[in-house]
Parts: sequence; structure tokens; C-alpha cells
Amino acid sequence: MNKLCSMKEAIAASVTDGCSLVIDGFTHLICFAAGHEIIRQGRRNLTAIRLTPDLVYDQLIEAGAVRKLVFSWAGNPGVGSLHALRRRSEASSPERLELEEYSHFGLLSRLLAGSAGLPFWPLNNYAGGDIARVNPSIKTVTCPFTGQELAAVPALRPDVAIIHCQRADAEGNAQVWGLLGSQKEVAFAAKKVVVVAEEIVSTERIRKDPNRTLVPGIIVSHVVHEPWGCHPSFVQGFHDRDNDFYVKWEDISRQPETYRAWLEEFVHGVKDRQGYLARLETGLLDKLRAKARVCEGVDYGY
Amino acid sequence: MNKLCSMKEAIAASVTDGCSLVIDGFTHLICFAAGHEIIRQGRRNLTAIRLTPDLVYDQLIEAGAVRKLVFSWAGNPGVGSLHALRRRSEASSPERLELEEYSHFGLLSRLLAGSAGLPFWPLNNYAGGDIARVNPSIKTVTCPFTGQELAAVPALRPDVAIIHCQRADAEGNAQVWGLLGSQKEVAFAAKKVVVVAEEIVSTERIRKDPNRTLVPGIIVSHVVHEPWGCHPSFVQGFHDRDNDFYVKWEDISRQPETYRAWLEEFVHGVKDRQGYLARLETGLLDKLRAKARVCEGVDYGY
Amino acid sequence: MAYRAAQELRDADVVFVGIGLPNLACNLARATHAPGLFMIYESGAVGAIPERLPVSIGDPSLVTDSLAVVGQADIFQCMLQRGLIEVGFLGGAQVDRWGNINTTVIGDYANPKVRLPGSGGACEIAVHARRLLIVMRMSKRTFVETCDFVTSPGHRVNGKSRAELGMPGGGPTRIITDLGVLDFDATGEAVLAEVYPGVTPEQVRAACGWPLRTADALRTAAEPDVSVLRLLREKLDPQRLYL
Amino acid sequence: MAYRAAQELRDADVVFVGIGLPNLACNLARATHAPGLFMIYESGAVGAIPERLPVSIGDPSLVTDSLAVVGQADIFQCMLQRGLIEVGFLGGAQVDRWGNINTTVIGDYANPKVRLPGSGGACEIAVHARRLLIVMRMSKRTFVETCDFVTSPGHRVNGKSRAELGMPGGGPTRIITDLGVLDFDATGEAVLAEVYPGVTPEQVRAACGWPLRTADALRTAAEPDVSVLRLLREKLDPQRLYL
Repeated sequence: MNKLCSMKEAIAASVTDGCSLVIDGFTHLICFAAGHEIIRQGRRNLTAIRLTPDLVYDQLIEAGAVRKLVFSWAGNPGVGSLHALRRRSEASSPERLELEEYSHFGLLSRLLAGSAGLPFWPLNNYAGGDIARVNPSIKTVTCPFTGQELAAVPALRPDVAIIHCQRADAEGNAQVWGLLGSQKEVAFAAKKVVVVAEEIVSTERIRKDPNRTLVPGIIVSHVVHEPWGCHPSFVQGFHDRDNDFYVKWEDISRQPETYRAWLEEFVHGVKDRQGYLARLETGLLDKLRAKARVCEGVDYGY
Repeated sequence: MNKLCSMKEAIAASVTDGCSLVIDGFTHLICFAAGHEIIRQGRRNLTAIRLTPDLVYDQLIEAGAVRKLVFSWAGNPGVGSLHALRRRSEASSPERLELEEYSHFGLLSRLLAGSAGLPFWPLNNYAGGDIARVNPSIKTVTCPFTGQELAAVPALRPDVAIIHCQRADAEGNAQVWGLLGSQKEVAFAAKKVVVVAEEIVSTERIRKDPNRTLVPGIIVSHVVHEPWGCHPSFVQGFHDRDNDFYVKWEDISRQPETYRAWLEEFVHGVKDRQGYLARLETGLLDKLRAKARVCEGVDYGY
Repeated sequence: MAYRAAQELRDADVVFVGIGLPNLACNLARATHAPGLFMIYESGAVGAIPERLPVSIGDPSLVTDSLAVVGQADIFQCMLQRGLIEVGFLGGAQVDRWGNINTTVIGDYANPKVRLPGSGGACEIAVHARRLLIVMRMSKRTFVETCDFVTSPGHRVNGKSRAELGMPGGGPTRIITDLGVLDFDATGEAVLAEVYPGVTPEQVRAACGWPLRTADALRTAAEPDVSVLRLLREKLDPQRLYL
Repeated sequence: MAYRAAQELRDADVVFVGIGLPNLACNLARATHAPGLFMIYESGAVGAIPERLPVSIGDPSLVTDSLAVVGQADIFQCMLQRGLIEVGFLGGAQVDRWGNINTTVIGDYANPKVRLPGSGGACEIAVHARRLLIVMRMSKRTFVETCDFVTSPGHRVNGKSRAELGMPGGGPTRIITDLGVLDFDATGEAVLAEVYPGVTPEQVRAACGWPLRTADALRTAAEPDVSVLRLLREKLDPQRLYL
């Protein structure tokens, strides 16, 4: 089944007010294009889930789309803070964001349980620290063999997962290389999966290297072709991380005025991803484009 | 660290009388060469573990190397029975083999727990059938969130795992494609890992495609170069399954006399894998050699 | 049997394919009325389109040109336990009226007359698949009052229902035999629902180890036409491994 | 600090590398006395040999030419929880005498003065790493009597020892600061063990929020030589992100 559609159509069909959502990616393959489209469509009261909510989650927060954040590390990696998040979660904040937090392993375990169809997942452990004390979703379970007490977290089944990949076919069979983050777990845990790809390829081409397929099309509902949809994040083999942007973001996002002005210009002020890319500094994409490091293929013959 | 050695050295250094052992592989990548070397070295009282004990496990049983079998499906896939196993486990048998059995998912879950450093693993479930009734290692655990009762199995930490792969470097960084079975779980669960490779390549070549690495060298203690070490099983991209052998095996193995004669000729009667290969029908290896189906490489540039 | 089993498969069904006859039935369905049949093998091949009839579920022909190849942990956890499998296929040495299947031992477990291969993935397929098809030749020896060992649970196990046992899958929907087809009634008991042309209900009952009831409306199965037979014999199973 | 931290690393150690200064220290160790240092990043890069100083632990330079790239489930389950990590590295906003670290909030959790990034993988690194190195600049504001929030457990958490809490890892072995180095005594309390040249024990104690005890044999740290400084400034951190 051909599931290709525009980002606008995919978001309109899958992300509803009040739903729970993951735009996944661990520094790699973070689909900013999807986040910006959600802002443009004016979604509200989202539960935004990710181990590492980063700039695009902060933008969703600043734009008023998010009611609750489920996370384990919230920052601008290597640079600083998420300022919209801080403004909405520190003591002086008028309209407080609801936060539910874990360690990486804890939140990942919730997604593992969701992806595996189990109601909970055991992990060793939270060891008396304060994370488990302030989060009632972290409980304990006793090993029926050793008597050892382990931490347990409940399955997480997000309503929608948005997974960016290097290539996919029109059915949503998605191939990923480089950092894999928790993309597989998120996709299998979610009730609906949107795949966004740098490149749309034939199913025949996917079948040439089946071990690279991270997300099978049978769990995918929409497929979007959106090259450069991850800027300023990166896509191995396609383009580098725009580190300068991450550094500049600290200044842009510190003050609500400059933050709103940026959203106005780069999100509300454009129609789609093409519009965003057109507003970037001339020559930037060329500078970020990856220098080829192609590996050899392997033999699937028999 | 260079861990290269001969199969003889690897087995002598890692497999001891009474130890627990996995020669892994799910129809694919089953290292018959390792099993034969264990028989030649006269190991005894092994606990042999695998989801699908197949011909080489049956040969270990016939040769008197095995005291206990931990498994979930024991047969000659697509053909028939494992006759040494049947002779040692049916009512008329004088010297009974100890059997500990699960379903695939149950035994895999034991290995998952072992590989993840947890004392148990939950799964849904054994649902009142007789497997859990006759196996005291299958217990239950209650979900602390939903109250649902699930099955639980204890972690399995085999003493030795033997993992065959398409290619590895001298440190044991092993790359695998095609069927992956439970090779990763077995390797991480084991206390000692022997990697056997069709091809030994430079570390540099491993680094060119890091997503293909299934077993990292840091958990590997010995590396053996043994091309065709899996015959009659198969190695994707190298050689096909010798289906004729599996079919013929039914006749060879049905009578103890022909079975022993085969072991005498192909295992005890040869010094090593080269000797075994030399005794195969002329032209067989050429017939089984894979027809190339090389996929394209991917770009790791940035 | 392969033909009748294939008819149970719908285009776009996600099928967990076992070794032997089920594999043949799936390949037949894919070659005829269900080209979009999505085949998942417990060996890890997802969306396989094998060029030859795989002798084993781990045949290399399942890997080449499949849509994805994943570890078995993903197959059992993320596909089966996660509830993505629509149709499972099982056979066995014994089946009882509730669709419980034995593939473990004939006789006493500790002291068996015949040691069979065991569960493999069968137990979890029986627990999780939304529809379970059982394919078995019929005789008093195989269709028994009580299984010597319940490897894969059906609609009632040791007196308990699937709901009581917390089984997510739908349980057996049909038993396809060499004489006819058994459906399951509302209580979960197998009843004769369909006979092959030329077979009488009496013949079927005589081959059953429990007093087999007959459904109110007994159907007669269609015969495979010549082109299907030729496809089976010449292309899908030329070595006659399962025909 | 980067130099002193690098000295803690031994050739062939398996290190779980965090963002920032730990990353710099590992790269320095690898470029000097520990070329066999095995670096695992929580992003999934195993045995990485980055060509540039990664700004983030998810930098693409960590992927290219690494020995393996795996999902984070494997990193946390099969590497960290499985006990394969020898050395972990953590920093934070606050540390107490037991080596408990706070990277979550300053002030009350429900009503914080400052909202910090949170745990990330820090909590499990603190639980599982066989040796934990803490790297932090020292002041009364950061070396506190009691952490506002214990994100990552040290030797005693809310009155309980690691053994009582069932933590498999060894806990903090050293705190490397900009003034000197604190070791942990048998009770798990941090004591001043080493000062940098020109720094007095009194200066260190004045920068500590609890009454810091001094070890019986106080060492003086060696200064990095010119070549190391040049390596750090010109090659490993030319943008002076962490120096």
C-alpha cells in the first residue's frame, strides 16, 4: 500500500490535540520538520515524550503545544539549557508544565515494555536516589528466583511516533544506519507511526539489504519524503549537525522576545520545510552536506 | 589484542568437562567444526544449551559428551528426528539424558536476562499448558502496575558460547548478516565467547560498517578462522545449506551402528576441519558455494 | 490440505509461518488469491518472498529479498507478543476437542514412549496469534480425547478458559484435516463443519478419538482445480515433501 | 582537570563517556598514555575513535569508524547493566560527601529555583560502573552538605549503603576538582587526598560546603607538561569549549 503523503497531511491525520507524541532521535535523525508542522497546525495539550527533548521540543513548548513532558534529559546538548522549558518549570513560572521524569534507562525501559507488548519492564535499579521518590510510576518488582528487588516501570504506548530515517519505501519499510537511539522501540511501542525519509526508494532496493530495515512497513501508517527535515540535527551519510545553530540557539532562546521572533520567521512565517530551508543562510546546506564515506556492500547470496 | 588461534586451541582453552555450552545459530551459522572438535577432545558431562539443538548437538550426545540438554525444539528441521537424543530420552533408554525444556520464547527469555544482567525475564506467557507444569524453572511474576500475572524465567549464563560469523577481526569484533537468531543474546549472556569466522579481516574493515557488528571484541576471548566450519548448515553470502545431507542424515542416524561409523569417519577419523572437508564428496563445496547477491554499501560520511 | 489451508488466508494477512505444510499453504495463497500475504518466519525473516520452497524455516532463500531480517528477540517480543500476528499455523502429534496441541511426548512426560521435538515457538503462537489454524491428518491416534501433554493451549486447558488464563490471542479458529474441516463453537469445542467431496460425516467421526459433533450447516469443500494442483506439484513442492 | 582526569584512565579500560569534560579527558588519555582506551558512548557508539572533539555525545564523528553502533537498549542493558563498564564519568551541579550527585533541580523539586537537565544516563552509570570518577569545579555552592536532589547515588544515599541498596557498581572512586582531588575512605566519605601545585589544603577546605577531612598522606598533583597543554589547546579542544 502506498502511504506517501505530505508532512502537512501526515501531521493532520495523526497528531490530534491532547495526544501523546514522540518525535524520536538521539541527537541523530531528529525530525524538526514534523515539530514545526505541528506548531503551524496549532496542536494543543500534547504529551511530548522523549529521552532527550531538545530544541524542537522546546519550540513546541514555547509555541504552547505541550501540556506535559515525559523525559530523562532536557538540555541543548553540549551548549546549555532549554529556555522555554525552564521558564515553564521553575518556581516563578505562571503556567507550569507538567513534568514526568526518569533516567534514560528508565524511560527507555518504558518504551521497551510498550514495544514488546508487556505491561512493565524490570531494570536494576534506582537505588534509593530521589528520581524514584518523586515519580510514582517507578515501582519495584521482586525476582521470583533470587528474591532481589528491582525497579519496574510501566509500558508506554504513545499515540504517535515520528521516525526519521535515511531511506524508506512507499510502504514505510525504513532503513537506518549510524546512531539508532530508541527508534525501533518507539516505533513498535506507538499506536501510529509516521516515517519521514531523506530518500524514498523502491521496495526492491529495501529488499537488497534486509538487515538494515529498522522499522517494517506493517506498523507504519504514513510516509513523508522530507529531505533536510532534521536540520539542525544530522543524518549520517546525508548532512552534518549544524553545531553553530545549537550554539546560537542559546542566545536566541534565552529571551522570549527573540525566541518568538525566531518562531515567527522560521515556523509560522513559512508554509513548509522548503520555505524553512529557503530562509537559511546561503551556502549553509552545502557546507553541512556529508563528505562521502561509503562502506562496501555484503553478499546476501546462497 | 590478537586473539587468533586454532579451533583446537580455542576448544581446549574454553570448553571443560562439566561446563555449560552454547554452539549457537538458528539453522544459519551453526558451527559444526566446533562440535566435532569437542568430540575429538573427549569432553564429558556438558550441559548443552540451544533453542534448536540440531545434528551437531545430536552428534555430541551420541559421542557421550552431553549430560544435560536445555532446549526448546529438538529435531532435524524439515526432515525428522534427532535419533541419539530419542534413544537417550525414551522409556526404553538405559542411560537417560537430562532434559530441561521451554518454548523458544521461554529459552530466549532466559538468554535475554543473562545478556542484560537481570536475574529474570518476564514473558506473556505459558497459559496453563504443561510446559510450565513440568519445568520448575518457569515461575510467575505479577505486574506491579496492572496486577497481571506473567511467566518469569531465570537468567541463563552459559560458561561458553561459540558464535560463527561471516567476518571478524583478530580482536573478535564480529559482523553478521542474514538470520541473526539469538547470537547476540547468547554472546552477551555467556561468561566466555569464542568467535569463529569465515573470513578474518582487518579492524579497519570492521570500522567501515559499524552497524553490522553483532558481537564486540571486548566480550570475546578466542577468535578462530574456520571457513566452511558450518557445513551442512549455511552461511549467507558464503554457502548454501546442504539439504541433501540433512535428508541423508535421517538414515545415517537411525541406527547406532551407521551413526557410530559416520562419527568414526568424519569426526574421530580426521584431525581437523580441513580433514573433514577433504572427505566430502568431490565437487560438493563448489555446488554449495553461494551465487553472489551483493547489496550496495551505505554512506557513513558526515 | 494445503489448498484448503491456503483458502483461510486473506490478502494482507500477517502470517507467522511454520515449517512444512503451513509454509506450502502460504506460498500457494501468495501465488493465487493473496499476493499481499505478509509472511513472518520465526527465524527472523520478515516479509519474505522465497524463490524456492524453503525446506527449513531458516532457509537462506527466506533472507534474500525479504523486507527485513531481525533477531528472534524482536520476532517474539515485538511481533508476536506485541500482537502484530494475525494468523498462526500449527500442526502436531495430538489435538483434542478444545484445540490443545501436543508436540512434546507420546506417553508419560518423564518416561515417554515417543520423544517429539517439543514446542519451538508453537506455545507462544497459540497464546498470541489472533487466529490460529491447525493443520493435521485425522485419525483416532491423533485426534484424542485428552492430549498426553499440552504443548500449545487451545480454548480450554485443564478446565480453564483462555480468558481465565489471560491469553491475548483468539485461539484456534479451524482444524484443517485430510477429511474435512472442524470449526469451533461458542464454548470452544471443535465440531465438524465441512467435508471434502466424497467424504461422509461418518468417515470423519470414525477417524476422531472423541464423540465429534456435527455443525448444523455442514459445508462441502471445493476441490482445487487443475491449475492449482499443477502449481503445487510442479512449482511449489516439486520434491513432494508435503503432498 | 581534564589532564588529571585523563590520568585516572588506564590502557584498555572500558569507559562510558559522557558529554563535555569527560569526553575531553578520554580523548587526551587516548592521545597520550592509554591508546587502547575503549570508549562507549550512551548514544550507541562502541569503540569510537572520533576525528574531531565531539560537541555532543551523539556527534556523527563518533559513528564513522567506530567498532560497533548499537541501539541504546543494548548500551544500557547489555553493556552497563550487564557489568561491562569499568569506568564511568560524571559531573553535576551539586555533590555531597558521599559522592551523591544532583543534576536535576536547585531548590525544591516541585518548585525549583533552577531546573537542570536531569539524569540522562547518570543514575545508571552511578549504579553500575565499577569505578566512578566525578569531575566538578569546587565551591561551597557545588560541594554541599546535602544535595537538593540525589540524581545519581554515591556511597550512602538517605542513610543507606550501596550494599544495602543492592548496587552492583563500585561507586565513586575519586572527585577531580579544579583545586585538587578527593578520594573516598573506607566509610565512603570523600577526603582531600591531593592538591594541585600552589594550592593549599586550606583553600580547598574553604571551597567545600562540608567540613572536609584531609587524608593522612596528602599528595601533590603533577602539572601537565607543555606538550600536553598544546595537545589540549590546539588539537583536542581548539574552540576552548571545556578549557
